[in-house]
Amino acid sequence: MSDTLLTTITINGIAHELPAPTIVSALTTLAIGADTAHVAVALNDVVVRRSQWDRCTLKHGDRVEIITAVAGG
Amino acid sequence: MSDTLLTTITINGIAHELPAPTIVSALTTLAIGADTAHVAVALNDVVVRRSQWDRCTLKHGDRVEIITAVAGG
Amino acid sequence: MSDTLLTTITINGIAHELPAPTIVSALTTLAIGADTAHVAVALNDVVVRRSQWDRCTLKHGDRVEIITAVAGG
Amino acid sequence: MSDTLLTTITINGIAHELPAPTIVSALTTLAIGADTAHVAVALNDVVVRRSQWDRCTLKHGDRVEIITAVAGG
Amino acid sequence: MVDTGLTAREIVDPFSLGGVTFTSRLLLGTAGYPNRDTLLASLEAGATELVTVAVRRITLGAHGESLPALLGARYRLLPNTAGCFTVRDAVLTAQLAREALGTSWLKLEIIGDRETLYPDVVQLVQAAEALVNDGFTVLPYCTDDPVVCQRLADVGCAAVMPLASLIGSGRGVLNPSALEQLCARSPVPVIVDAGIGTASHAALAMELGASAVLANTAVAKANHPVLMATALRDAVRAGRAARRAGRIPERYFADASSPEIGLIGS
Amino acid sequence: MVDTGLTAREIVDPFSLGGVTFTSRLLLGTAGYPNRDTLLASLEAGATELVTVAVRRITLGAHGESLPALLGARYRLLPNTAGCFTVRDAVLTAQLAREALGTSWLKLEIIGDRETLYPDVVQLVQAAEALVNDGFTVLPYCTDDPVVCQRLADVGCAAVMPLASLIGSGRGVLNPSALEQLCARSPVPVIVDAGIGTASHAALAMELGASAVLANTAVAKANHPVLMATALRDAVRAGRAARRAGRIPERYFADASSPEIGLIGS
Amino acid sequence: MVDTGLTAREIVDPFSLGGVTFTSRLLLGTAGYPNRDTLLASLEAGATELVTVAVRRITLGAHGESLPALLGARYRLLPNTAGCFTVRDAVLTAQLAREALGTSWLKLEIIGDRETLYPDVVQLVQAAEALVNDGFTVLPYCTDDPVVCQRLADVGCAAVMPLASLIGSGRGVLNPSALEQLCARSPVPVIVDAGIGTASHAALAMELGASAVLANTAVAKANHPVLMATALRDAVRAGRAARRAGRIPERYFADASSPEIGLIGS
Amino acid sequence: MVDTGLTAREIVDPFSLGGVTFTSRLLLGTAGYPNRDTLLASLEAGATELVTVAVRRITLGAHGESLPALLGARYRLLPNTAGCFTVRDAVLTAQLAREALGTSWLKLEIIGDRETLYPDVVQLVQAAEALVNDGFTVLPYCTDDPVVCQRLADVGCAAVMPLASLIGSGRGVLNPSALEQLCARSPVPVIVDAGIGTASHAALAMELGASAVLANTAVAKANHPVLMATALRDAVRAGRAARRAGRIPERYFADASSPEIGLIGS
Repeated sequence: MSDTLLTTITINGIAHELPAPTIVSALTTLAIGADTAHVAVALNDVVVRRSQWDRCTLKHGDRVEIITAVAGG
Repeated sequence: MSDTLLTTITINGIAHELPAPTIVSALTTLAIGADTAHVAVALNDVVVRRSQWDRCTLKHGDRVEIITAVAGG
Repeated sequence: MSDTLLTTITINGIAHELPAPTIVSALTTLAIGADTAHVAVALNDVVVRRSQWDRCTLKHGDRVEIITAVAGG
Repeated sequence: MSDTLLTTITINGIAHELPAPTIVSALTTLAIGADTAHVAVALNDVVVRRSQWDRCTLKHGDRVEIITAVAGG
Repeated sequence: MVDTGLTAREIVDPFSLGGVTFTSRLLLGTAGYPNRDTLLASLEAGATELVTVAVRRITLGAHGESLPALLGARYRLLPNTAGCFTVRDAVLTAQLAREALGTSWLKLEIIGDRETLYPDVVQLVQAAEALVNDGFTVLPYCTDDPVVCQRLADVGCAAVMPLASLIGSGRGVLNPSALEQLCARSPVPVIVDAGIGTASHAALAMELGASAVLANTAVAKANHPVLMATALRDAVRAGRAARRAGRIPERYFADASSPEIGLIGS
Repeated sequence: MVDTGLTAREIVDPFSLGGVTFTSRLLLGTAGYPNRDTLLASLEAGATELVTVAVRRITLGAHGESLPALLGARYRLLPNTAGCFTVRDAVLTAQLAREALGTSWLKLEIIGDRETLYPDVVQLVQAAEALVNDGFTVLPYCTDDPVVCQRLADVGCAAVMPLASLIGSGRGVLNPSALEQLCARSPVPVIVDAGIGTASHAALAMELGASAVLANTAVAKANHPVLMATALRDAVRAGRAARRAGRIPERYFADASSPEIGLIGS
Repeated sequence: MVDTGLTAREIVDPFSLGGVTFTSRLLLGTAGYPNRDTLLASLEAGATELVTVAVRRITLGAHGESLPALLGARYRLLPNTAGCFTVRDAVLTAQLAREALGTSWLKLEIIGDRETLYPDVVQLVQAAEALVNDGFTVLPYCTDDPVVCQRLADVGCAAVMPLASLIGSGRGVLNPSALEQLCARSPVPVIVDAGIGTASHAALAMELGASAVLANTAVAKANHPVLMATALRDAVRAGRAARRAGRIPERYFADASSPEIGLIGS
Repeated sequence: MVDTGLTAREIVDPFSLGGVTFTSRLLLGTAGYPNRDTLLASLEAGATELVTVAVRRITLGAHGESLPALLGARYRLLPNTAGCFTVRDAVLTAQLAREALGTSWLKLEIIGDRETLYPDVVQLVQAAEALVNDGFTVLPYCTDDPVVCQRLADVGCAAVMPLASLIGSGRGVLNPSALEQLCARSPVPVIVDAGIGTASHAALAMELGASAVLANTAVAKANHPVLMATALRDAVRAGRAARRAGRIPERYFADASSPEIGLIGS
């Protein structure tokens, strides 16, 4: 029983197997809290507003980009 | 009787009234022979090959451009 | 009688006839007091220190240059 | 007897001991014929014309420069 | 009344961009500094008010104070789309930046060539238009081509940011004539973006009519970044003041400054 | 310890000339201003400490405050021998200036050509030597010829003052390479003297290694002299700071400032 | 074997363009000459093989020998689309030129700005692609933007024709660095098109790597057009030969050519 | 009569120097070639008539054909005083050269600085005067200082030979403005002597008004000396012809060459 069904999603270019993933669990995978400032997320090339992160469930093959601002010119 | 119906066409930007005009008669209007070398004609922004000049009749409002090569840089 | 003998000297390029001239009287000719600051004098291309002005008598044909500092680049 | 008296002269910066030297023998020291074209000689910083070479005897300490033209810019 | 000094208006020479008024005409990038302290000291020394940042994937276990947290309270942030080669990537990067930083300001870059890092001006115009329509204040990194710059202004960019020379090259304004003509005719501010290497470059750009200058490598990679930041700060002010002061024309023969009469012995 | 800011020594960058230490590296001429008030305001705005004056025959009925009285309390005066064409005239002018102004400092000019106002370097070396021997602190207006400048230093000049371009021409440094090599090798300070027209010229001169810059026409004949004086003040500081900061080398290919990794979609 | 002279291959240095081999690398325009005789003598003196003509409405009662008749037997004609501001006008003009002159070669111009006569590169790429697909050999007048030039090559242009400076300005190559980099990387020949004013400009363009140079105003409006045509002919040859000869590198210190040993008195 | 071609006088443009008329305006040095064959082929390719040689101590066992023998029948020889640092050495070297080569022509060099190989102009004027009085035709290697050049002319030099940039540097004319003014005012021919690196440099020197150009390292050290010799030959002709042809003035806005009327759709 207790077999959890895993979903494959790509976070910042690397495949991860997560159970019932959401944006928040994708963030957790990178050890980032959902309340971390200055972070943004795109799901399959579309920005997901922070207010939608916890309710946005991920499907097999989804591509998630999690970004922040770094030094730049 | 003998009243000729005139058609208004624009040749090189100037309106002319011609009876049953063709490309050839448009050329004649500018005193250019149909056998003059290095001349080309566009009718309503489409080039008319020289071989079609005599059979190409013009309609009211047609715009004819008759060009040649001049000194240029 | 009382005829004063005049001596011709050149002050800043212009000939003047002065009686018993000294540097001081040359200065006076240009309405300059002997105590005017920032003025210097050359007699026949040699600088005359201010302390010598009153005792320095001029001879016929002497050339006196009286200068000051002006705006310059 | 046959002891020859040697004279020290400097040819192109190098001291040589020569018996009864002339310009011609200085040239010979450098294996240069007196008829070699495009050569000139200075003795103690004065040019010696070619016509004087054979009659110009050298004294102890004389400095002889023998030059020619080489590639230059 | 004679000219006896600088009026208040002459001293204060603010610069309006995207509806915001800036005192400083020096923008600074934040990349490549030897360390965070030097970065902060350089931004401070440069007296800048607007600094660029890039948008990149967050890395696992990112910790410590983030750059936006460090800078955001003090400087207006201008995220860029550096590294984007397509309209799509640039637009997504811009939207992510807006979401992450809460600013709709954007330095839009679409690179067309990896070697020269020249912009791809065809895509640039498309992306600029899309982003303006999406509410962004767009500052595009572009060339000194006046027709492209006019198009960028036409689609609503807040400024144009032509390169002076290649990014990071430090060669200064390679085509002063083109830059001068561009500035004279641009309907939006011209901010010289790439290639500034030293103070005289920045001063020249301003004299040619630029509204502001952006530098990064020139400061970050100087032997002494903080001192170079002060140099660029002063150079931008100097160039701007010289522009406003109305310089003397170039002459081809000499003209004595000291008076030509009253010489001794004359 | 990391580089976190400017130390006291970096901010204060004094310049020693003729045994005197100056804070300012901008010398200003005093000729050709629209009026006295503008002159005074410009000198003030330029933050100069050393100003040039000429020596001329006094005129009948000269009245009002004299220039030396006006300036002497505030600025060190540097009389020149402008207009002299011979060693003799220059030496006498120098001696008169010393007598009138109580200073042995001298900007030595011997003009060799009325049209270009180029110095006559052969006479210049002779006059410089004579005046140094007579106790003067000699600053000769010269060319960028390193051999002539070495000779001037050898005879004891306190500095050399090469022209950047023709006097009053405002064309800037026409031969930066020569100036740079001169500065690199001169045993005495190099003060760029003629041809400065605008801020970027002054900044460039300093970046090339000049110790100071002298300007006159650039300020006096600008549309707004006071503002141009501030521009040159800042430009000299900027160029000097850039020189000391150690600028990045020129590169012939681009070098991204923003990081090249972590791009989205990569 | 030592280098003892020029081999046949070194003397003959043909240039391939659009599948045709040319001996001359100087293209000449035909506009603006004082009279027809001077035009003909100049083309002859310039040793050109490819000359540009414009396409214009024929005028009433046009008589005398037409320009194509005059030149066509001797020179390959390259009609231009000068004066066109849109893709549509340029394409129609090109098609008319092909019909009138029996050539599919085209110097494609789409002007984006009346004052600078800069090309509109966005439309240019579109028109170039359409005309290549329609069978034309397209030589586009463009900027020195390497990304635009790469696009033009990608859509099938036979060459790119960047401006050196503004059309008719005679200011030469304003951005030699950009031109050099463009030439180094262009997959198609680079023909420098606008702004050539005199011989050294043409020589420099060739040294930087251009395959050919086009001039018009420089010749037509010179005081002596025929002599200027010979000057440009020789300059193009000189610059090309210098490029192929492999010039010495620039050095920043002197290097004696005459031998440093064997000096007298040493 | 219309301008229909080049008259005989336009084609033949001889150059008079020291009472001798030359057809070629390119002087070549003979030092540093990879081998004798290349030297000869390069002089031939350059179409020169006047070549420089140095004077050095003869070496023991010097054999083979001497350089003067090799060149003297074909070219006029111009011995130099390269390597001399004093008037005395230069005068003696000159006298030895005259004795060895039977020519009173002399390229006078007095070096003032080993690193830059700049001339010592003070000694140069002295040596020139002495040598003119001794019957020499003196061509002094000098700077672009117009006052020094005037003095050299005044003492009887047949020409002046200012450096364009440092000897062997290949950097071209670093101060075109100074060279142009010098040429405009020099009473004797100006032959640009040092620093020519490639064709465009030579063309520019001629356009600025030089009567001739001397090159050595540019040819001898090129990858392909013979080809570079042809390049300089053509460049000198091109620059001279352009000068005589009267170039168009520089314009700051564009000027269409093709007619602006008669456009289709207008």
